[in-house]
Amino acid sequence: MTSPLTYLLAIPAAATLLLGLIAHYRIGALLNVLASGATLVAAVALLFADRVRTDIFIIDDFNIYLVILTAFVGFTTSIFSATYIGHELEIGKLTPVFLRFYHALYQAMMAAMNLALVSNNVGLLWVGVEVATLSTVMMVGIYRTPEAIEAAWKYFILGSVGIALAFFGTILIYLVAQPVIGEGLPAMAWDLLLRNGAAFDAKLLSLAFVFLLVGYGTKIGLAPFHAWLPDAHAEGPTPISAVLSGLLLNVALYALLRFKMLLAAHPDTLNVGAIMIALGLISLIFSGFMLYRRRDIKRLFAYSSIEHMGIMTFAFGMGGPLANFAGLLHMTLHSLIKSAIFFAVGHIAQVKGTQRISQIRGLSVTHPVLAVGLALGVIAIAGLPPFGMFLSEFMLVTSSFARQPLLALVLVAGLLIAFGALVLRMQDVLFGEPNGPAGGVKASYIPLFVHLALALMAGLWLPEPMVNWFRAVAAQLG
Amino acid sequence: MAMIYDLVAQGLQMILVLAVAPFILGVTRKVKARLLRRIGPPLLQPYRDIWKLMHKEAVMAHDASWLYRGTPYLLFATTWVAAALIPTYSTGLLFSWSADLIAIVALLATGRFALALAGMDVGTAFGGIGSSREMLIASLAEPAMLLVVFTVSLVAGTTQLSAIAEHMIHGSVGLRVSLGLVLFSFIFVAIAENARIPIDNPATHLELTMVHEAMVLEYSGRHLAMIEAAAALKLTLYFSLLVCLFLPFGMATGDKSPLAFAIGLAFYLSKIMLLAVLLPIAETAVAKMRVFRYPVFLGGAFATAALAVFLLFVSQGF
Amino acid sequence: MTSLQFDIAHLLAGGMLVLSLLLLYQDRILATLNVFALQAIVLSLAVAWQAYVQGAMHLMVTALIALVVKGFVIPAALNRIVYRLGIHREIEQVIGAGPTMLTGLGLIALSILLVMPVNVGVTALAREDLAFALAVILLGLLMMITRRNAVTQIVGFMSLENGLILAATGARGMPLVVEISVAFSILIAFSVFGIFVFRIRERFDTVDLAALDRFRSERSTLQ
Amino acid sequence: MPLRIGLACVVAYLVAAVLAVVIGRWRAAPAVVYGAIVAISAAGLGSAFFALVSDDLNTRLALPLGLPLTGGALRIDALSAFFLLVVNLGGLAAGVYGIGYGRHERSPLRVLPYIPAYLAGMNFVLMADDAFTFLVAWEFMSLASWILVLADHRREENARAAYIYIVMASAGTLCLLLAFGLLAGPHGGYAFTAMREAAQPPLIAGLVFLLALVGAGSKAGLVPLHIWLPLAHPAAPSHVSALMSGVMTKVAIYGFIRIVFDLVNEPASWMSLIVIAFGGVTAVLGVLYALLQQDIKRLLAYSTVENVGIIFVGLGLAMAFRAHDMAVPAALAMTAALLHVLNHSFFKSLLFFGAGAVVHASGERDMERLGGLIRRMPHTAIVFLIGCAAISALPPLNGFVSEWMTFQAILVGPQLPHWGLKLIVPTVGALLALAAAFAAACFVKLFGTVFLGRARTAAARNAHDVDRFSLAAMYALAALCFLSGVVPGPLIDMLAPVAHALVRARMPEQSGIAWLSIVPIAASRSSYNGLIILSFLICSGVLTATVIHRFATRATRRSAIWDCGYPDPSLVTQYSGSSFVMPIRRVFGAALFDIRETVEMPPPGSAKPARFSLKVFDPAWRFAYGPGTRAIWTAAGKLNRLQFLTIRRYLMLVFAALIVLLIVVAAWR
Repeated sequence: MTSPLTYLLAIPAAATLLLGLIAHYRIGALLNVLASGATLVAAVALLFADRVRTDIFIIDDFNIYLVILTAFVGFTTSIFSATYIGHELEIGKLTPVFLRFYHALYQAMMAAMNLALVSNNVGLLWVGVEVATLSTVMMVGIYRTPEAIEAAWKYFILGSVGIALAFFGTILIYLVAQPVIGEGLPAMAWDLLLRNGAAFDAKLLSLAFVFLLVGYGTKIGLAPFHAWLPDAHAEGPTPISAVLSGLLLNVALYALLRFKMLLAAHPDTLNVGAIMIALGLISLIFSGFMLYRRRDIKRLFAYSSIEHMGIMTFAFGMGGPLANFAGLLHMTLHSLIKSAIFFAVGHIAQVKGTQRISQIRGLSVTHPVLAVGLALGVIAIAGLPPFGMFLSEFMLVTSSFARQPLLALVLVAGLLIAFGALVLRMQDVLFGEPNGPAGGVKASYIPLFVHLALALMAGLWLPEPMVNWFRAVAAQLG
Repeated sequence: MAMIYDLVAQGLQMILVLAVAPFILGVTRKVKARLLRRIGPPLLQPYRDIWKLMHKEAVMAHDASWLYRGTPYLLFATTWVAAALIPTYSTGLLFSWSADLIAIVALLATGRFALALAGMDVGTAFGGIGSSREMLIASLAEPAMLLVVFTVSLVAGTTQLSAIAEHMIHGSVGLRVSLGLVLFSFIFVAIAENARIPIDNPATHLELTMVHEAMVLEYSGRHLAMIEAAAALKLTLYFSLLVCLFLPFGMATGDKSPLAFAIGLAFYLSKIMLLAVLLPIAETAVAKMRVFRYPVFLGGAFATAALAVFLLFVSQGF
Repeated sequence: MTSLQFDIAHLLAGGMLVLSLLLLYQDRILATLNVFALQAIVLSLAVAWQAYVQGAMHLMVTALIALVVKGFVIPAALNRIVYRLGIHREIEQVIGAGPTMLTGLGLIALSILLVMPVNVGVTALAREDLAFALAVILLGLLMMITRRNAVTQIVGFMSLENGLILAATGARGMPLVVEISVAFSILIAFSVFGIFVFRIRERFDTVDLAALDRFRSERSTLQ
Repeated sequence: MPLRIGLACVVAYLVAAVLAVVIGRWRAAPAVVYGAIVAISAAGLGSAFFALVSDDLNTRLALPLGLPLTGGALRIDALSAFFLLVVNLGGLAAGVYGIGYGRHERSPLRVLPYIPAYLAGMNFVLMADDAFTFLVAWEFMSLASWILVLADHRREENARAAYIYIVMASAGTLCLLLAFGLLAGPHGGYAFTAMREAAQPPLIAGLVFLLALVGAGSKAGLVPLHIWLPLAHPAAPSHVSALMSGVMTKVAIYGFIRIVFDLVNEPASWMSLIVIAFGGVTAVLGVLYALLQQDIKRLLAYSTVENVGIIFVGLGLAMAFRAHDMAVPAALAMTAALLHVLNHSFFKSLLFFGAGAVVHASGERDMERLGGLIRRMPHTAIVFLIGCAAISALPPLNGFVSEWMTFQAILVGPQLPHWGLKLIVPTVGALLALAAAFAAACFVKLFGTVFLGRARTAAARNAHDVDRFSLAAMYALAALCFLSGVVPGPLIDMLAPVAHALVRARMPEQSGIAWLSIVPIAASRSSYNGLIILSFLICSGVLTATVIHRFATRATRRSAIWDCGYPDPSLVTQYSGSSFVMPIRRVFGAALFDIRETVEMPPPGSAKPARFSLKVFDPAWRFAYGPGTRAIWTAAGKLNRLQFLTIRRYLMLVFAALIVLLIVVAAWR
């Protein structure tokens, strides 16, 4: 089998092993970039290859663009990571020994995420998500400060419970499918499940979904399952914060959506949409309020990730072509923008030597380029035009207000509350009398501005194939 | 030819108000003095005052600016133009349509604006006090005045003074309660605008509650003459306005012959003379108010005018 | 499936549930570890029985792992940790044993309520197993949140995971079960390792929030 | 054609913005960028004017950009052409002013790129023909101005202003978003053409109206949504303040008109009642706030609130007449509102330019520390005086014309068959009269304190007049104030197609009327002729002066101040701005603003100075925003505890959620 799919999985897996053996960090970083780049090439090649469908793997409209997105953000993050890690080594926050783990784990995580995305088997999907989670757990704790260990431990425990619950949900899915489809692998193949969904037992399917929702919801970071997320983002190395927010959350949401489609195919099941709407709104409002009292800049954006996952969950919960379209677009853009923000924040924290918001002021005076990057990122993430997130929020708010006015009002209130908090904090960081060191930056701006440029482009002009693609998936999502 | 005739008629009105204004002031002063058991100045004393002031050297503070010098002329010009646009002996004069009632009120506001600024020009405490209070009075009087305009225009269906006068003469207006209330309100406003007792005492500037006189405290010579003349014109203007709005009988309306004009003129002069006599009588009967009593006085005017509007609605049916 | 097969499976699964309740009831760490070891042994028996009944001999691997790793190795390791770290032998329960047990009974009722109406196409075996397994899972979770000690919480998690294995093996012909049970064992090893290496003693539940101030930059008073 | 030119202008503005970033550090950059702005806005102005006059309108241009599936669309109709005129005129003036004024900018990179971007945003709003393009441009405009407000970011108060501004702006945008959501319906007909065609049920129409009122009203500065405006407008550099106050509020009004008159197009009586009432209250409160200010630019910003109120009264009246099929008065009210839009942009830009000149010359924004500038800055003084007179609605200047027309519309009000409107119209008329009187007082205070009297500080004593470009911009605007006040007829005719598009009627043709008078409805009803009034004023004033100087005396002697015989050489005994407004403050403001005046008198024999302090509470803050922000802050504080729970408690949350969901499943069917 020489399909790009093989390379997609094999390259990061092989890189994991290889990087575990390489001690020199420069070579490691370079290899990391190369492997990520090769993965990206493989992912793009998927577009041109035939669609794959076996009981184990599947490539369809939905996951193909997520695969490309994941590979792309993984690639840019690896570039960012190279300069970032160099600085960390310089100041002695990390040692070369740990870097070996770091790069290996990075590739392991990419491999796991790719696995989760392309697997047709719900068990394998679960495996992928969990491996990705566990590899990030270790990276979160890599600084070995008490805070980092605390965060990693919290992540680990909550993650494990999530893993367990999601697994129970997966068992239930198998149980519900087995009498209809028969024993063995086919009963776990997602496309077969979807095709036979109408014949399943509604009650058990609903029960399964609850466990899957809580299990994967923990990974998505929906309130009240979110507790690991802010600390993990804040205490780990910034490239990991970027991929956590940019990719892992997406992968978990992707998993949940697959199951949502399954339930949507069945008329008698639980009203999944309503539950997702409720969780989405809770996450949105909750994180909106939480943003106000944040003192750590990375934790601030971690909460903003919760907020945006809430928005997406709301969008998919609403369903319908427009809201689904908005949700998918939001998913894509959140990946791009939030990782871009973390790129900026990472460098800012490095040049200022702190993550405390109160100690970073007047950035636009001391480091104008970083400040512009951060400002654009915040503008983009706050859903202001001309960036793409405005488009998704526009579609979401308008379409849901026409259907569910009250819910849309709550949504709007949540958006506004979160916006107020974000701007409040960011104005302090960007403007005012500067403090802290004003030294030079050794930063890789390219990933940052490439991401922002893409987000900008999405706001002004979405290419026709992309639109059709999103529409097709939106229709699938129901 | 007709054009020239019209121009002459319009010019005549301009000259008329200018000529008669100091005399009206003289009459009020004389009557007031008599009521106070003084002999009082001669009736023509205001003319002499203005004449004398015009020939005196103007003394200005070192800091006085061009605004200070220009204001008296602007004040005089606005007041004069406003006064000349109000029908006196005849309606429908050549330029009568170039400003309606609202515009005339606003024209006076322009003069007041300039004068208040001039009061602040030299930077004295007295000037500031005067301007400040003048603007307070204006802000109290203008809403009441607007409601007066509102009511009158509702009755007459227009804000054009000539048209209102014609409507009042020919139209079937009858005796309306609203109009009575509005008249009352208008008189209050007029008293306030002309700095008469009980709002202000025109005869003194050595009292702490003075308004108008405080503003013009620094003026002297020809500038003061202009201001005095403008004050006299303004009084005449309000008399004419009252006559035009509420007692327009006798005015030349359709007939534009010199005879009709003469009759109109006679009616006009006797009416404003009557008002010039009545004003001091009312003035001697009341005492000057404290500044912070003004809202009560002018608020009364406003309430009356508002009542008039609502009564008019009732009488016209909803 | 014969009635005997059913009865034995039922008995073993029921035994696990009883042991779960017993776990909730314990108030001393060492006793908890012992009960847990017992539960693991019962689990391995149940899995072995399923392997035998379904004729899926690969499940024996799972049974063996359960027996060795969870029945002996991990309890022994935890025992050592408790001694080495000098953790309080008394378990600090958040709520008393009585209310905990009542809650546990409520959870069992809920799981029965949830699973029993399901009958379309699902074999009775799977269904009974499922109800017990769900109950074990919920009880494990309950244990995690009613204990303040890291070790007992890990025990709760492992008990939860026992329930998962029970459910997975009960699902006839489910792929990947063995692999996943291995993965879970690694996960557990991780957590034990974590406690040991990072000395996460009371970290799990530091009630004294002031003590966290040193660690958490986020702790904020009013700005 | 105008559409293409308009689009080209937007692109050119954006290019200028990018250019500004590139060359920003260069010394001549301001001149280049402002020069570009002048050129572009002149082109935009020309094309808008041409479009309006030649009726070359209503072409539609589909853009390949914007919303997927439907794409973006642009269109210029009469309404947008008129507002494009206003915007580009403001841009032109600001550009000319900026060539001179912009040289003094300390950090040009914080200002230069954003002004063209800001203008691009405003232009684009006016051309948008679908909801998405409209909102993108709208928010882009907010964003650009937000950064401009932060130009002087080191001042704490500016940061606060910018914050409140951007949050309020976003709230407004979200309201508009909801409104468009309702108009578009669940199937997403986001194009304005689709919205226009869809007949909205009254409930939806009402809801859209309310949302538009809040959304556009918050941008325009309707009380009580005005709170950001007096903070944000003064914080920006003065020519930007001019754009914000003079132009951006107009774009907001455009948004309101577009939605209510064009897209919904079914005004009901209750809607007009609300608009009229809010307009009246806004006018009076706005100017009353303005009276209480000591900061020149803040005073001007509050006065913008007043004028927005006047415009909204006009719009409300137009809605009322529309709702009752009184087409001609509706056209009058609409034209009055639109004319005031234009006029206000003239004099408010002028005044902000003047204020900028004063601030630049003296470094002071506090008018209590200025004074006597008429002698130091004679040119600025003249134009500022004209602006003050115009905004105080004094004939023969332009502010009077539009207010006079609004009054004419109000006088028709009693013919409305709706009892609520019948009663509210005269009330609002009185409110407007009050506002006009206050405005006069306010600007007497402003001009008197800043330009007249004696200089209170050294800064004011050493001020100097500004550069030629700034003066040219100001003189040009002053000339426009005069021109549109004296011959408003052609302007009214120019507005006829706009009014016709919105209310299906127009005012009588003005161009044929003798002597260039204006007639709102019929000559017998009312008319006004600024030209004749002006010539009368000039004739009589000049005549009198000549006569006196010729036949009496022109002898003049300079001497010390007389001051009734008690001259006090001290500068501080001059009447200050706050003492000037004391009577009005006591009479009107005491209850409304809960004003607290305290005087601390030192005991006899003490050398300490006496202190007077004045506290003014804004009821909007006190009753709405204050509690609102406190509630959010408190809720955030309460929820913040969730950041510091132990892992066990977090697990408890997960568990609880799981149990709830399980119970839901158990209870399901």
